[in-house]
Amino acid sequence: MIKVLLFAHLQEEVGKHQLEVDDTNITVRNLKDNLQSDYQLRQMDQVMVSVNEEYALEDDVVHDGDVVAFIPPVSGG
Amino acid sequence: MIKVLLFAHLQEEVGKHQLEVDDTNITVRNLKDNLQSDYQLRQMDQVMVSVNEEYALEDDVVHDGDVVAFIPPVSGG
Amino acid sequence: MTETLFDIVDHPIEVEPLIKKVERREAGAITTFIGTVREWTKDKKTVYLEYQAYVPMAKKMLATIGDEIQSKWPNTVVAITHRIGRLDISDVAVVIAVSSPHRKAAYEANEYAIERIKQVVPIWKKEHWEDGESWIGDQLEQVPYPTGKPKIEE
Amino acid sequence: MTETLFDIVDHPIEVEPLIKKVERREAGAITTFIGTVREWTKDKKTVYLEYQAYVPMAKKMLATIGDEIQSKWPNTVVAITHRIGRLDISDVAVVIAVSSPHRKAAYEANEYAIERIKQVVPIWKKEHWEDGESWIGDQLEQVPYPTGKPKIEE
Repeated sequence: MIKVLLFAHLQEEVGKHQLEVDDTNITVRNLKDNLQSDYQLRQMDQVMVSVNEEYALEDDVVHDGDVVAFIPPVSGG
Repeated sequence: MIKVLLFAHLQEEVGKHQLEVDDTNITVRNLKDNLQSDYQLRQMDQVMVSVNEEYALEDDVVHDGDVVAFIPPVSGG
Repeated sequence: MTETLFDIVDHPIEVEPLIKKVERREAGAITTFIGTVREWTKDKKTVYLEYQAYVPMAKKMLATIGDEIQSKWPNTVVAITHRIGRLDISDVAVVIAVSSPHRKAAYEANEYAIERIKQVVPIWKKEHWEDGESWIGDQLEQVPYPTGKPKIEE
Repeated sequence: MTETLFDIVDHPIEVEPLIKKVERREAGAITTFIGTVREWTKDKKTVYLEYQAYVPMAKKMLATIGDEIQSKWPNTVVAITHRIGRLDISDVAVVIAVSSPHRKAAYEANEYAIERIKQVVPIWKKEHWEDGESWIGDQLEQVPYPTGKPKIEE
Protein backbone atom coordinates (compact mmCIF):
# COMPACT_ATOMS: atom_id res chain seq x y z
CA MET A 1 0.00 0.00 0.00
CA ILE A 2 1.14 3.53 -0.85
CA LYS A 3 0.05 6.57 1.09
CA VAL A 4 -0.65 9.57 -1.14
CA LEU A 5 -0.78 13.10 0.25
CA LEU A 6 -2.54 15.95 -1.53
CA PHE A 7 -2.10 19.67 -1.06
CA ALA A 8 -3.53 23.03 -2.11
CA HIS A 9 -5.90 22.91 -5.09
CA LEU A 10 -5.37 19.15 -5.58
CA GLN A 11 -6.69 18.56 -2.08
CA GLU A 12 -9.79 20.59 -2.90
CA GLU A 13 -10.36 19.00 -6.31
CA VAL A 14 -10.05 15.46 -4.96
CA GLY A 15 -11.92 16.36 -1.77
CA LYS A 16 -9.42 14.53 0.43
CA HIS A 17 -5.99 15.32 1.83
CA GLN A 18 -4.88 11.71 1.82
CA LEU A 19 -5.44 8.60 -0.27
CA GLU A 20 -4.36 5.00 -0.01
CA VAL A 21 -3.35 3.24 -3.19
CA ASP A 22 -3.02 -0.54 -3.45
CA ASP A 23 -0.60 -0.53 -6.39
CA THR A 24 3.02 -1.09 -5.57
CA ASN A 25 6.14 -0.96 -7.72
CA ILE A 26 4.48 1.65 -9.87
CA THR A 27 6.31 4.58 -11.43
CA VAL A 28 5.69 8.12 -10.31
CA ARG A 29 4.40 8.83 -13.81
CA ASN A 30 1.80 6.08 -13.69
CA LEU A 31 0.68 7.03 -10.21
CA LYS A 32 0.20 10.58 -11.42
CA ASP A 33 -1.71 9.47 -14.51
CA ASN A 34 -3.98 7.25 -12.43
CA LEU A 35 -4.77 10.04 -10.02
CA GLN A 36 -5.46 12.41 -12.88
CA SER A 37 -7.90 10.08 -14.60
CA ASP A 38 -9.56 8.78 -11.40
CA TYR A 39 -10.41 12.29 -10.27
CA GLN A 40 -10.60 14.04 -13.65
CA LEU A 41 -7.95 16.52 -12.60
CA ARG A 42 -6.79 19.44 -14.71
CA GLN A 43 -3.36 19.28 -16.25
CA MET A 44 -0.75 17.88 -13.90
CA ASP A 45 2.38 18.87 -15.84
CA GLN A 46 3.44 21.35 -13.24
CA VAL A 47 2.76 19.03 -10.32
CA MET A 48 5.87 17.59 -8.73
CA VAL A 49 5.99 14.41 -6.74
CA SER A 50 7.92 13.55 -3.63
CA VAL A 51 8.58 10.08 -2.32
CA ASN A 52 9.32 9.88 1.39
CA GLU A 53 9.84 13.64 1.55
CA GLU A 54 12.35 13.82 -1.30
CA TYR A 55 11.58 15.14 -4.78
CA ALA A 56 11.28 12.22 -7.22
CA LEU A 57 11.63 11.80 -10.96
CA GLU A 58 8.80 10.61 -13.21
CA ASP A 59 10.56 7.27 -13.76
CA ASP A 60 11.22 6.58 -10.08
CA VAL A 61 9.42 3.52 -8.77
CA VAL A 62 7.23 3.72 -5.71
CA HIS A 63 7.23 0.79 -3.32
CA ASP A 64 4.92 -0.63 -0.70
CA GLY A 65 4.94 1.59 2.39
CA ASP A 66 6.21 4.68 0.63
CA VAL A 67 4.65 8.05 1.27
CA VAL A 68 4.03 9.96 -1.93
CA ALA A 69 3.04 13.62 -2.05
CA PHE A 70 1.66 15.51 -5.03
CA ILE A 71 3.17 18.94 -4.92
CA PRO A 72 1.55 21.67 -6.99
CA PRO A 73 3.71 24.70 -7.84
CA VAL A 74 4.77 26.12 -4.48
CA SER A 75 4.02 29.66 -3.39
CA GLY A 76 5.59 30.15 0.01
CA GLY A 77 7.56 33.17 1.11
CA MET B 1 34.21 84.37 15.11
CA ILE B 2 34.06 80.86 13.67
CA LYS B 3 33.43 77.81 15.79
CA VAL B 4 35.52 74.80 14.74
CA LEU B 5 34.62 71.25 15.77
CA LEU B 6 37.14 68.42 15.83
CA PHE B 7 36.51 64.68 15.81
CA ALA B 8 38.27 61.34 16.10
CA HIS B 9 42.08 61.49 15.79
CA LEU B 10 42.04 65.23 15.10
CA GLN B 11 40.40 65.80 18.45
CA GLU B 12 43.13 63.79 20.13
CA GLU B 13 46.00 65.38 18.21
CA VAL B 14 44.78 68.92 18.92
CA GLY B 15 43.75 67.99 22.45
CA LYS B 16 40.42 69.81 22.17
CA HIS B 17 37.06 69.01 20.63
CA GLN B 18 36.28 72.63 19.83
CA LEU B 19 38.19 75.77 18.82
CA GLU B 20 37.24 79.36 18.25
CA VAL B 21 38.85 81.16 15.33
CA ASP B 22 38.78 84.93 14.91
CA ASP B 23 39.25 84.94 11.13
CA THR B 24 36.17 85.47 9.05
CA ASN B 25 35.58 85.40 5.30
CA ILE B 26 38.30 82.80 5.03
CA THR B 27 38.19 79.89 2.62
CA VAL B 28 37.82 76.35 3.83
CA ARG B 29 41.26 75.65 2.34
CA ASN B 30 42.94 78.41 4.33
CA LEU B 31 41.19 77.43 7.53
CA LYS B 32 42.40 73.87 7.02
CA ASP B 33 45.97 75.01 6.29
CA ASN B 34 46.02 77.20 9.40
CA LEU B 35 44.81 74.39 11.61
CA GLN B 36 47.37 72.03 10.13
CA SER B 37 50.30 74.38 10.75
CA ASP B 38 49.11 75.65 14.15
CA TYR B 39 48.87 72.12 15.51
CA GLN B 40 51.47 70.42 13.33
CA LEU B 41 48.89 67.94 12.11
CA ARG B 42 49.64 65.04 9.80
CA GLN B 43 48.42 65.22 6.24
CA MET B 44 44.90 66.59 5.98
CA ASP B 45 44.15 65.65 2.36
CA GLN B 46 41.56 63.13 3.38
CA VAL B 47 39.90 65.41 5.91
CA MET B 48 36.62 66.86 4.75
CA VAL B 49 35.07 70.03 6.06
CA SER B 50 31.47 70.86 6.79
CA VAL B 51 30.05 74.33 7.25
CA ASN B 52 26.85 74.49 9.25
CA GLU B 53 26.40 70.73 8.97
CA GLU B 54 26.74 70.60 5.19
CA TYR B 55 29.81 69.30 3.35
CA ALA B 56 31.75 72.24 1.90
CA LEU B 57 34.22 72.67 -0.95
CA GLU B 58 37.79 73.88 -0.45
CA ASP B 59 36.97 77.22 -2.08
CA ASP B 60 33.83 77.88 -0.02
CA VAL B 61 34.11 80.94 2.20
CA VAL B 62 33.40 80.71 5.91
CA HIS B 63 31.64 83.62 7.57
CA ASP B 64 31.33 85.02 11.05
CA GLY B 65 29.10 82.81 13.16
CA ASP B 66 29.50 79.69 10.99
CA VAL B 67 30.14 76.31 12.57
CA VAL B 68 32.90 74.42 10.80
CA ALA B 69 33.68 70.77 11.41
CA PHE B 70 36.80 68.91 10.36
CA ILE B 71 35.71 65.46 9.32
CA PRO B 72 38.33 62.73 9.06
CA PRO B 73 37.48 59.72 6.90
CA VAL B 74 34.33 58.29 8.42
CA SER B 75 34.04 54.72 9.69
CA GLY B 76 30.49 54.21 10.87
CA GLY B 77 28.38 51.19 10.14
CA MET C 1 21.66 21.67 18.50
CA THR C 2 18.90 22.34 21.01
CA GLU C 3 17.11 24.93 18.92
CA THR C 4 16.02 24.43 15.38
CA LEU C 5 17.31 26.76 12.69
CA PHE C 6 14.60 25.79 10.19
CA ASP C 7 11.02 25.78 11.32
CA ILE C 8 7.39 25.86 10.21
CA VAL C 9 5.03 27.33 12.82
CA ASP C 10 1.33 28.10 13.08
CA HIS C 11 1.67 31.14 15.33
CA PRO C 12 3.03 34.69 14.83
CA ILE C 13 6.78 34.90 14.20
CA GLU C 14 8.99 37.20 16.26
CA VAL C 15 12.11 38.50 14.54
CA GLU C 16 14.45 38.89 17.54
CA PRO C 17 14.63 35.17 18.38
CA LEU C 18 15.77 34.44 14.82
CA ILE C 19 18.46 37.10 15.11
CA LYS C 20 19.58 35.47 18.36
CA LYS C 21 19.87 32.11 16.61
CA VAL C 22 22.44 33.40 14.12
CA GLU C 23 24.32 35.84 16.38
CA ARG C 24 27.96 35.04 17.15
CA ARG C 25 31.28 36.70 17.88
CA GLU C 26 32.58 36.21 14.33
CA ALA C 27 29.59 38.04 12.87
CA GLY C 28 29.90 41.62 11.72
CA ALA C 29 26.66 41.60 9.77
CA ILE C 30 23.22 40.09 10.23
CA THR C 31 20.57 40.52 7.56
CA THR C 32 16.94 39.65 7.99
CA PHE C 33 14.20 39.32 5.43
CA ILE C 34 10.64 39.61 6.68
CA GLY C 35 7.95 38.61 4.22
CA THR C 36 4.67 40.30 5.11
CA VAL C 37 1.17 39.99 3.73
CA ARG C 38 0.68 42.83 1.24
CA GLU C 39 -2.77 44.30 0.82
CA TRP C 40 -2.61 45.09 -2.90
CA THR C 41 -1.21 43.01 -5.74
CA LYS C 42 -1.67 45.07 -8.87
CA ASP C 43 -5.37 45.98 -8.68
CA LYS C 44 -6.47 43.07 -6.49
CA LYS C 45 -7.13 43.66 -2.82
CA THR C 46 -6.21 40.79 -0.51
CA VAL C 47 -8.42 40.32 2.54
CA TYR C 48 -6.37 37.52 4.09
CA LEU C 49 -4.13 34.62 3.15
CA GLU C 50 -4.02 30.99 4.07
CA TYR C 51 -0.75 29.09 3.97
CA GLN C 52 -0.55 25.32 3.89
CA ALA C 53 2.64 23.25 4.06
CA TYR C 54 3.78 19.68 3.76
CA VAL C 55 5.40 20.30 7.12
CA PRO C 56 8.07 17.60 7.52
CA MET C 57 9.27 17.97 3.95
CA ALA C 58 9.14 21.76 4.13
CA LYS C 59 11.43 21.70 7.17
CA LYS C 60 13.80 19.38 5.35
CA MET C 61 13.85 21.63 2.28
CA LEU C 62 14.56 24.70 4.42
CA ALA C 63 17.51 22.82 5.90
CA THR C 64 18.63 21.89 2.38
CA ILE C 65 18.62 25.58 1.45
CA GLY C 66 20.72 26.16 4.56
CA ASP C 67 23.21 23.56 3.31
CA GLU C 68 23.32 25.16 -0.12
CA ILE C 69 24.08 28.52 1.49
CA GLN C 70 26.81 27.03 3.66
CA SER C 71 28.57 25.74 0.61
CA LYS C 72 28.14 28.91 -1.45
CA TRP C 73 28.94 31.36 1.37
CA PRO C 74 31.18 29.66 3.92
CA ASN C 75 31.04 30.93 7.47
CA THR C 76 27.44 32.10 7.30
CA VAL C 77 24.73 30.94 9.71
CA VAL C 78 21.13 30.86 8.49
CA ALA C 79 17.81 30.53 10.31
CA ILE C 80 14.42 30.44 8.60
CA THR C 81 10.92 30.27 10.06
CA HIS C 82 7.80 30.14 7.89
CA ARG C 83 4.31 30.54 9.28
CA ILE C 84 1.26 28.62 8.06
CA GLY C 85 -2.48 29.01 8.66
CA ARG C 86 -4.51 32.18 8.29
CA LEU C 87 -2.58 35.44 7.97
CA ASP C 88 -4.00 38.94 7.84
CA ILE C 89 -2.58 42.02 6.12
CA SER C 90 0.89 42.96 7.47
CA ASP C 91 1.27 39.62 9.27
CA VAL C 92 4.71 38.08 8.93
CA ALA C 93 4.76 34.97 6.72
CA VAL C 94 8.47 34.24 6.74
CA VAL C 95 11.63 35.46 8.45
CA ILE C 96 15.13 34.69 7.18
CA ALA C 97 18.16 35.67 9.26
CA VAL C 98 21.75 35.31 8.04
CA SER C 99 24.91 36.20 9.94
CA SER C 100 28.32 36.55 8.37
CA PRO C 101 31.66 38.15 9.17
CA HIS C 102 31.12 40.54 6.24
CA ARG C 103 28.00 42.19 4.94
CA LYS C 104 28.14 41.22 1.26
CA ALA C 105 27.63 37.53 2.00
CA ALA C 106 24.87 38.31 4.49
CA TYR C 107 22.86 40.14 1.82
CA GLU C 108 23.53 37.67 -0.96
CA ALA C 109 22.81 34.55 1.08
CA ASN C 110 19.62 36.07 2.43
CA GLU C 111 18.27 36.90 -1.01
CA TYR C 112 19.26 33.45 -2.25
CA ALA C 113 17.25 31.90 0.58
CA ILE C 114 14.00 33.64 -0.30
CA GLU C 115 14.39 32.86 -4.00
CA ARG C 116 14.93 29.18 -3.18
CA ILE C 117 11.99 29.09 -0.78
CA LYS C 118 9.77 30.26 -3.62
CA GLN C 119 11.12 27.48 -5.84
CA VAL C 120 11.44 24.34 -3.79
CA VAL C 121 9.78 24.45 -0.37
CA PRO C 122 6.36 22.73 -0.30
CA ILE C 123 4.30 25.63 1.02
CA TRP C 124 1.21 26.99 -0.70
CA LYS C 125 -0.61 30.26 -0.40
CA LYS C 126 -4.33 30.73 -0.92
CA GLU C 127 -5.34 34.31 -1.60
CA HIS C 128 -8.69 35.42 -0.30
CA TRP C 129 -9.95 38.49 -2.12
CA GLU C 130 -13.21 40.35 -1.58
CA ASP C 131 -14.71 38.56 -4.58
CA GLY C 132 -13.13 35.12 -4.51
CA GLU C 133 -10.21 32.94 -3.56
CA SER C 134 -7.49 30.96 -5.26
CA TRP C 135 -4.44 28.87 -4.55
CA ILE C 136 -1.39 30.62 -5.96
CA GLY C 137 1.30 28.79 -7.86
CA ASP C 138 4.11 31.24 -8.45
CA GLN C 139 5.88 28.80 -10.65
CA LEU C 140 3.06 28.62 -13.13
CA GLU C 141 4.47 31.88 -14.41
CA GLN C 142 7.97 30.47 -14.47
CA VAL C 143 9.92 27.95 -16.45
CA PRO C 144 8.70 24.43 -15.73
CA TYR C 145 11.25 21.99 -14.37
CA PRO C 146 12.63 20.17 -17.38
CA THR C 147 13.61 17.16 -15.31
CA GLY C 148 10.34 16.94 -13.46
CA LYS C 149 11.88 18.05 -10.21
CA PRO C 150 13.43 21.27 -9.02
CA LYS C 151 17.18 21.54 -9.07
CA ILE C 152 18.50 20.70 -5.63
CA GLU C 153 22.17 21.37 -5.16
CA GLU C 154 24.05 18.62 -3.44
CA MET D 1 5.98 62.59 11.96
CA THR D 2 6.07 61.88 15.68
CA GLU D 3 8.84 59.30 15.52
CA THR D 4 12.16 59.86 13.90
CA LEU D 5 13.24 57.54 11.10
CA PHE D 6 16.92 58.51 11.38
CA ASP D 7 18.55 58.50 14.76
CA ILE D 8 21.85 58.42 16.64
CA VAL D 9 21.58 56.91 20.12
CA ASP D 10 23.94 56.12 22.98
CA HIS D 11 22.08 53.05 24.25
CA PRO D 12 21.53 49.53 22.88
CA ILE D 13 19.41 49.34 19.72
CA GLU D 14 16.40 47.05 19.51
CA VAL D 15 15.52 45.76 16.06
CA GLU D 16 11.73 45.34 16.41
CA PRO D 17 10.99 49.07 16.90
CA LEU D 18 12.77 49.83 13.63
CA ILE D 19 10.74 47.19 11.84
CA LYS D 20 7.59 48.79 13.27
CA LYS D 21 8.66 52.17 11.90
CA VAL D 22 8.70 50.90 8.30
CA GLU D 23 5.79 48.45 8.45
CA ARG D 24 2.73 49.28 6.35
CA ARG D 25 -0.07 47.62 4.43
CA GLU D 26 1.60 48.15 1.05
CA ALA D 27 4.73 46.31 2.21
CA GLY D 28 5.36 42.74 1.16
CA ALA D 29 9.01 42.77 2.18
CA ILE D 30 11.02 44.25 5.01
CA THR D 31 14.79 43.84 5.09
CA THR D 32 16.97 44.70 8.03
CA PHE D 33 20.72 45.04 8.27
CA ILE D 34 22.26 44.72 11.71
CA GLY D 35 25.88 45.73 11.98
CA THR D 36 27.49 44.04 14.97
CA VAL D 37 30.91 44.34 16.55
CA ARG D 38 33.06 41.53 15.18
CA GLU D 39 35.75 40.03 17.38
CA TRP D 40 38.34 39.30 14.71
CA THR D 41 39.41 41.42 11.74
CA LYS D 42 42.02 39.39 9.93
CA ASP D 43 44.43 38.46 12.73
CA LYS D 44 43.58 41.35 15.07
CA LYS D 45 41.36 40.71 18.06
CA THR D 46 39.05 43.55 18.99
CA VAL D 47 38.35 43.98 22.71
CA TYR D 48 35.81 46.76 22.31
CA LEU D 49 34.94 49.70 20.05
CA GLU D 50 34.19 53.31 20.66
CA TYR D 51 31.99 55.23 18.22
CA GLN D 52 31.89 59.00 18.05
CA ALA D 53 29.58 61.08 15.86
CA TYR D 54 28.98 64.65 14.88
CA VAL D 55 25.44 63.99 15.99
CA PRO D 56 23.30 66.71 14.35
CA MET D 57 25.08 66.37 11.02
CA ALA D 58 25.05 62.57 11.22
CA LYS D 59 21.25 62.61 11.65
CA LYS D 60 20.95 64.95 8.67
CA MET D 61 23.15 62.74 6.52
CA LEU D 62 21.13 59.65 7.45
CA ALA D 63 18.01 61.53 6.35
CA THR D 64 19.80 62.51 3.12
CA ILE D 65 20.49 58.82 2.47
CA GLY D 66 16.79 58.22 3.07
CA ASP D 67 15.97 60.84 0.41
CA GLU D 68 18.40 59.28 -2.03
CA ILE D 69 16.72 55.91 -1.51
CA GLN D 70 13.26 57.40 -1.99
CA SER D 71 14.28 58.73 -5.37
CA LYS D 72 16.08 55.56 -6.48
CA TRP D 73 13.51 53.08 -5.15
CA PRO D 74 10.10 54.78 -5.03
CA ASN D 75 7.62 53.48 -2.49
CA THR D 76 10.21 52.30 0.00
CA VAL D 77 10.33 53.43 3.64
CA VAL D 78 13.70 53.49 5.41
CA ALA D 79 14.64 53.79 9.08
CA ILE D 80 18.22 53.89 10.37
CA THR D 81 19.55 54.03 13.92
CA HIS D 82 23.27 54.16 14.70
CA ARG D 83 24.66 53.74 18.18
CA ILE D 84 27.64 55.67 19.58
CA GLY D 85 29.77 55.25 22.71
CA ARG D 86 31.44 52.08 23.89
CA LEU D 87 30.36 48.82 22.24
CA ASP D 88 31.44 45.32 23.15
CA ILE D 89 31.74 42.26 20.89
CA SER D 90 28.38 41.32 19.31
CA ASP D 91 26.80 44.65 20.31
CA VAL D 92 24.68 46.21 17.58
CA ALA D 93 26.25 49.34 16.07
CA VAL D 94 23.68 50.07 13.39
CA VAL D 95 20.27 48.86 12.25
CA ILE D 96 18.79 49.66 8.84
CA ALA D 97 15.19 48.67 8.06
CA VAL D 98 13.61 49.04 4.62
CA SER D 99 10.06 48.16 3.62
CA SER D 100 8.87 47.85 0.06
CA PRO D 101 6.00 46.25 -1.83
CA HIS D 102 8.51 43.89 -3.49
CA ARG D 103 11.62 42.23 -2.13
CA LYS D 104 14.18 43.24 -4.74
CA ALA D 105 13.97 46.92 -3.84
CA ALA D 106 14.06 46.11 -0.12
CA TYR D 107 17.39 44.29 -0.52
CA GLU D 108 18.95 46.80 -2.89
CA ALA D 109 17.93 49.89 -0.95
CA ASN D 110 19.16 48.34 2.30
CA GLU D 111 22.58 47.53 0.91
CA TYR D 112 22.80 50.99 -0.64
CA ALA D 113 22.10 52.51 2.78
CA ILE D 114 24.99 50.77 4.54
CA GLU D 115 27.40 51.59 1.71
CA ARG D 116 26.43 55.26 1.90
CA ILE D 117 26.70 55.33 5.70
CA LYS D 118 30.28 54.18 5.35
CA GLN D 119 30.95 56.98 2.86
CA VAL D 120 29.22 60.11 4.07
CA VAL D 121 27.88 59.95 7.63
CA PRO D 122 30.18 61.65 10.17
CA ILE D 123 30.63 58.74 12.56
CA TRP D 124 34.02 57.38 13.62
CA LYS D 125 35.07 54.10 15.11
CA LYS D 126 38.00 53.62 17.46
CA GLU D 127 39.20 50.04 17.69
CA HIS D 128 40.57 48.90 21.02
CA TRP D 129 42.77 45.82 20.66
CA GLU D 130 44.60 43.99 23.38
CA ASP D 131 47.83 45.79 22.43
CA GLY D 132 46.66 49.23 21.35
CA GLU D 133 43.97 51.41 19.88
CA SER D 134 43.33 53.43 16.75
CA TRP D 135 40.71 55.53 15.05
CA ILE D 136 39.63 53.79 11.85
CA GLY D 137 39.15 55.67 8.61
CA ASP D 138 37.67 53.24 6.12
CA GLN D 139 38.03 55.73 3.35
CA LEU D 140 41.79 55.91 3.71
CA GLU D 141 41.75 52.69 1.74
CA GLN D 142 39.41 54.10 -0.83
CA VAL D 143 39.51 56.65 -3.59
CA PRO D 144 39.74 60.16 -2.15
CA TYR D 145 36.97 62.55 -3.09
CA PRO D 146 38.22 64.42 -6.14
CA THR D 147 36.01 67.40 -5.41
CA GLY D 148 36.90 67.60 -1.75
CA LYS D 149 33.49 66.46 -0.64
CA PRO D 150 31.56 63.24 -0.96
CA LYS D 151 29.02 63.02 -3.71
CA ILE D 152 25.61 63.81 -2.31
CA GLU D 153 22.76 63.18 -4.66
CA GLU D 154 20.22 66.00 -4.84
